[in-house]
Amino acid sequence: MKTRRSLIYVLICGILVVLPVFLNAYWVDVLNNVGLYAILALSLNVILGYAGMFHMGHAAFYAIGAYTTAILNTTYHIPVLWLMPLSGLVAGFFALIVARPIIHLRGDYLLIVTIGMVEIVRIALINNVFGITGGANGIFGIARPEFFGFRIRQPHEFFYLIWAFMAVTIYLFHRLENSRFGRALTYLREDDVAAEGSGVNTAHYKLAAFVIGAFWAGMVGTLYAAKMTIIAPESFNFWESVVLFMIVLLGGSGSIPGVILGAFLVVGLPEIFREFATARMMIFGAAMVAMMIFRTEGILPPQPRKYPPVGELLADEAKP
Amino acid sequence: MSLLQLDKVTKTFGGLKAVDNVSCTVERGSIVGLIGPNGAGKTTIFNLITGNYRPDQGDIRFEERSVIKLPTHLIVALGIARTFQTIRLFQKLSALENVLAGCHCRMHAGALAAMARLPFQRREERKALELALGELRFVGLGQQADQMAANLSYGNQRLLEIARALATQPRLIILDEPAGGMNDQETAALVELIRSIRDRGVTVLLIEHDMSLVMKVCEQIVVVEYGSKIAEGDPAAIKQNPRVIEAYLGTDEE
Amino acid sequence: MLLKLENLHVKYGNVEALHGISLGVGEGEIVTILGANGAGKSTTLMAISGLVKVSEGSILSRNAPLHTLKAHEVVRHGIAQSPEGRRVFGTLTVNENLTLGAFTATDTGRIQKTLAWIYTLFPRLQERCEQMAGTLSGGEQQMLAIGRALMAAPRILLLDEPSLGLAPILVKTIFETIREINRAGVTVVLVEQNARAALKLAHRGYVMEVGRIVLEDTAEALLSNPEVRNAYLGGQAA
Amino acid sequence: MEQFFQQLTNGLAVGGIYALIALGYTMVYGVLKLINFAHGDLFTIGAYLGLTLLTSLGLADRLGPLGAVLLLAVMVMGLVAIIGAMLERIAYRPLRESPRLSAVVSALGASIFFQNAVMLIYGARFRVYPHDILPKIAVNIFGLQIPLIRILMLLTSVLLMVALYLFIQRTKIGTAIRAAAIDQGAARLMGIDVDKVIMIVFLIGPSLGGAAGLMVGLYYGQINFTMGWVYGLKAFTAAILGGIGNIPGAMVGGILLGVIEALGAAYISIAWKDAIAFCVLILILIVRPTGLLGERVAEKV
Repeated sequence: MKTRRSLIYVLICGILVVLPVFLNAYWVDVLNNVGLYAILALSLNVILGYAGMFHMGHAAFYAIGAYTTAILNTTYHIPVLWLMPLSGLVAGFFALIVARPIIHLRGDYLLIVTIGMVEIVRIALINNVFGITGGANGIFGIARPEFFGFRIRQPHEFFYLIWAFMAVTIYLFHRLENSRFGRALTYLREDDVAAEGSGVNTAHYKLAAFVIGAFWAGMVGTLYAAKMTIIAPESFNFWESVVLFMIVLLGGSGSIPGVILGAFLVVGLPEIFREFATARMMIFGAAMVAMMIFRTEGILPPQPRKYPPVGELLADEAKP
Repeated sequence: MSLLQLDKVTKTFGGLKAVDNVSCTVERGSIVGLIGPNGAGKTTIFNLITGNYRPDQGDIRFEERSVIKLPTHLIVALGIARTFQTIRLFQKLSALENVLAGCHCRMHAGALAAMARLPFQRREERKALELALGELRFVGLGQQADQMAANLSYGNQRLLEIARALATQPRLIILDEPAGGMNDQETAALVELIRSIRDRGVTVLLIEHDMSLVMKVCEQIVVVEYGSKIAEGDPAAIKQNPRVIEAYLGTDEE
Repeated sequence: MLLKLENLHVKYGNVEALHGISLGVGEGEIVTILGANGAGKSTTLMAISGLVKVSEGSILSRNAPLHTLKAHEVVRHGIAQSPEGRRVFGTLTVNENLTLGAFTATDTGRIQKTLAWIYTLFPRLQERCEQMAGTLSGGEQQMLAIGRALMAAPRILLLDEPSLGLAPILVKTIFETIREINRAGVTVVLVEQNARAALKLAHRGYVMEVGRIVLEDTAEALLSNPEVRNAYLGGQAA
Repeated sequence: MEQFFQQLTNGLAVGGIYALIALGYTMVYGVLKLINFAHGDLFTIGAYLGLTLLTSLGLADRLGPLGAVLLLAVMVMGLVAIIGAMLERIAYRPLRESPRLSAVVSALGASIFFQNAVMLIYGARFRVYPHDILPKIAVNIFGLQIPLIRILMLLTSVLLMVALYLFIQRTKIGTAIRAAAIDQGAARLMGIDVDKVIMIVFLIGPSLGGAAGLMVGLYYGQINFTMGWVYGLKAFTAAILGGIGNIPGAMVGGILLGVIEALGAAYISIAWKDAIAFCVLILILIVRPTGLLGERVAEKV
C-alpha cells in the first residue's frame, strides 16, 4: 500500500520533470500559471480549508509580496530569490496586523471584510501609496531570478523553479496538516466553541493560520514578480481572490490533492478549450452553486488523517 | 482548601438574573451534583466557571486562583474540563481525533516543529496518541477509535465527550447532563464511569436531570431555582427538603 | 379520538429522539405529558405541529393524517401551539403578535370576537397592546404566547411548559386560565415539568422517559402513584 | 458652500440608490440570515434590462419621457423580481438545511454566474444609455442649480422606500415577513408559509435593486457588467451601517453612506472614494457589528 503510493508520487514527479521537453513554450507557461495559482491556493487552503475561515482577500497578501520584491529589487538591486523570505515576512506581518481585529468575526462578515481589505490594498497601490508603488502603471524592470549564477528566463526554466517550490510547499504543508497545529485548525473549523473548551487557543490559531497563509502568498508574489518582470495593481484585484477561493472550494477544501486539481481545472482547463475560456467564469459560477447543492466538500474532499493502527499501538504498549 | 469556590456570583442577561448571588464550594475528590428545574440557571453556572461567560458580580476561584478573567482555553489548561449539554463533538472527525483535541493543551509543538518534524515533536505526537487511546478505552470506546463521531450512538457520543475532557488531564471535570439521551444500561454504566473518574483523583461536578443517577452517585448536591441556590446537602437530606420537592413537583397549595 | 399518535418515531440526524410514541386525546380533554428534561415531550408536540419530521408512525386528527403536512398546514386543521420558551415575536407589538396568531383566519368578525375573549382572559394584554412583546415580563409573554395560539381559534391547544421560569403565583393564574380555556371547549395538551400542578388540572396524563411512554393513567391515579415521584426525584426512593 | 450643497444633494441621490439596494440585502438577511452576494448583480441586470427595453421598444417616442421611464421602471422591476425568485428557488432553497456558509458560497457562485452572463450577452465594455430620455434641466432651489434628474431620483427612492415601509408595517404579509425574520419556527406555528414569505422577499428585494439599476443608468448614462459588485458592496456596507436585518436601518444607512462618500470624495480625496466605504464597513464590523439601529444579541453556548 505504502510502496504503491510512493510509486505514484515518483511517477508524477518523473512526468513533471520531463514534461517541458515535450511541450512548447506556450503550454509550459500555462503550466507555470497553474503552478503559481496552485501554490497560492495551497496557502489560502491553510486559512480557508484547514481553519475554515472565509477569507476572500488573499490577493492582498500576494500583492504585498510581489510589491516588496519589486520595490526592493528595482531600488536596491537585491537578488530576487533572496527577497523571497523577506517578501513572505512582510506579507505575514501585514496579515498579523490586519487579521487581529477581524478574525473573531462570523464567517460571512469575515468574507465581506476581507473583500474590503483587498480592495483597499488595490486602491492604495493605484494611488501610489508612500510614493513607492508606481501608481496605476505599477513597477517594471524587475530582475530575473538567478540560481547559482544561472539566470532563469525561459518558461521551461521557470517551470522547474515553480514546480520545485510547489513540491516543497506540498511536503511542508502535508506535515503541517498532520500535526498538532493542523489538527487545531481542523478543530476550530468544526466547532470553535468546543475547540476552545477543549483547551485550544482558538484566537491564536486563527491568527497563526492567517500569518502562515500570508507568508506563503508573499513568497509566491516574489515568483510572480520575477516571472513577469512588471507588476501592476490590476493583477491583484478582487477577482484574483475569487479565483483562488474557487480553486480551493471546487477542488476540495482542506485537501492538498484537491486544491492542486482545482488549480488545473480553474486555470488550466480553459486553456485547453479556448472557445470555452470566455464563458469560463460563468460556468464556474454555476459550478459553485451546483457544488454546494450536490457535493459540498469539493471534487476531492480531504481524507481522514492516518494514525498508526490501533492494534499496533496496543501491541506496542504490551511489550515495553 | 476547596478545589472550586463560587463566591456571590451573579449573571444577568438583558435584565433577567440568570444566576443570582450563588455561592458554593466543590471539595477536592468529591462528586457534586447541581440540580434544579429547567431554566434555573445551571448551565449558565457552568459557562461562568469555564469562562464562556463573565460574571457581572462575584468571583470564581479554582485552587485559590480567580479564573473569571481568563479565556476558556487557559481555564482548561489550569485543570477544568467540561462536556456540553448539547453534544459538541467534532462530528466529522474520528473518535480518536476528538480525544486528541483534549491532549492539545498538554502539548507544545508548533507549526515550525511540525514542518521540520523535530524528534521531540514526533515523540510528543506518539505520547498523545497513546494517551488519547487510553482515554478512549477508559470510557469504553477503544474499539470505536476510527469511527466518525457523528456515527456513534447518542450514549457513546456522550462518552466520547467525557474522554475528550479527560484527555486534558483535568483536576475538575464538569459534566452537563451526561445521561441525557442514554438508556438504562448506559446510565448504569455511566454511574460506574463517574465513580472511576473520581477514583483517578479527578473531582466531578455534574448537572443531571436523571435523579436516580444523581442520588446514586453524588455525595453533595446543590439545588438552584430561578438562578438562586435554594438548598445544599447530601442526597438523603435533599430528597426530604420540602423546598426541593416543591421546586420539582410544584406547589401543593391550591 | 380528536388526536391520535401511533408508533411515532422522530430522528435528529442519526439519533432517534422518539422511539414509538402512541397516545390519544379525546374531545374536550386536558391531557398532560410529564417527564424529565430530554424525555421527548417537546419533540412530541413539535412533531404534532409539523416542525420536526416524523420518520415512522402516524399522527391523525379525526382520521385526517397530520404527519404528512407542513407546519403551516397543520394550523389549518385547528391545532395551535404555544411553544416552549414562549417564542413571542419580540420586536413586534402585542397586537401584531395576536394578529399573526389569526394568520390563517379570514372571518374578521370572528377574529374580533376571539380577540375580545382573549382580552377578557388576559386583561394585561389589552393594557399593553401597543407595547413591543420583547419588553413584557415573563408572565405576560406567556399570556401572549397562549393568547396568540388561541387567536387561531383551535380545536386543540398544545401548551409546552407554560410555567417555565414563572413565579409560583403566576403559575397559578396561568393554570386557572388554562382550565377556563378548556371549559370554553378547547381541547388541551399540556407538557409540564410542574407535575403536581399539571395533574391537578388534567383529566389524564402520560409519563415519558427517554423517548418512550412509561406510564399512562387518569390524572388522579398518577397523582398518587409513587412512580411519578420517582421519575422526578430519583428511583428507589422513600 | 455651493460645492458643499451640490455634494450633499449628490450624496443624497446616490445614497437613495444605496438604500434601495441595501433593502434587498437586509430583507434577505432578515429571513434567511444569508448575505445574498448575487444581489448586486441583480441590480446590474436591472440596468441592462432597462437599456435593452429602452432602445428596443422605443417607448420614449410613444409615451413621452416621464411615461416611458415609469413604464420602464415597472417592467424592469417585474423582470428582475422574477429573476430574483428564480435565484432563490434554484440556488438557495435546496440549501435551507445546510450549514449557513454553503449558502454563502452558493450566493457567491450565483453572483459570478450572473456577472459573466451579462458580460457574455452585452460585452465587457461600458454601454451607454440614450441620453435624451429625461430633459437635462436644472431646478433652482434656494439659489442652487440642482439637476432635475437628481431630484427625481431622490424622490423616486424615497417613494419606493415609503411604499415598502408601509407594506412591511401595515399589511398582514408584511407582518408575516417581520415575524419570519424573528423566528421562523414560531412563524410556522402561526400558519405562515415561510417558503412563500421568503419567495416574496426575493420578489421585493430584487425589484428594488432593479429599479436602482435603472436609476443609475439614467443618472450616470453608462453602465458596466462589473458595477454590481461595487454598488453591491457599498449597499451591503449601508445595510451593515444601519444594522443588518433592520429595514429602516438600511434606508438610513444608505443615505448616510451616500452623503459620507460624496463629502469624503470632495473634501478628502476623490481617488480614495471607493476606499472610504470599505473603511466604514470594516470599522463598523469591528467596533459595532450590530450597526446603528441594530440590537445586540448574545450568542448562546
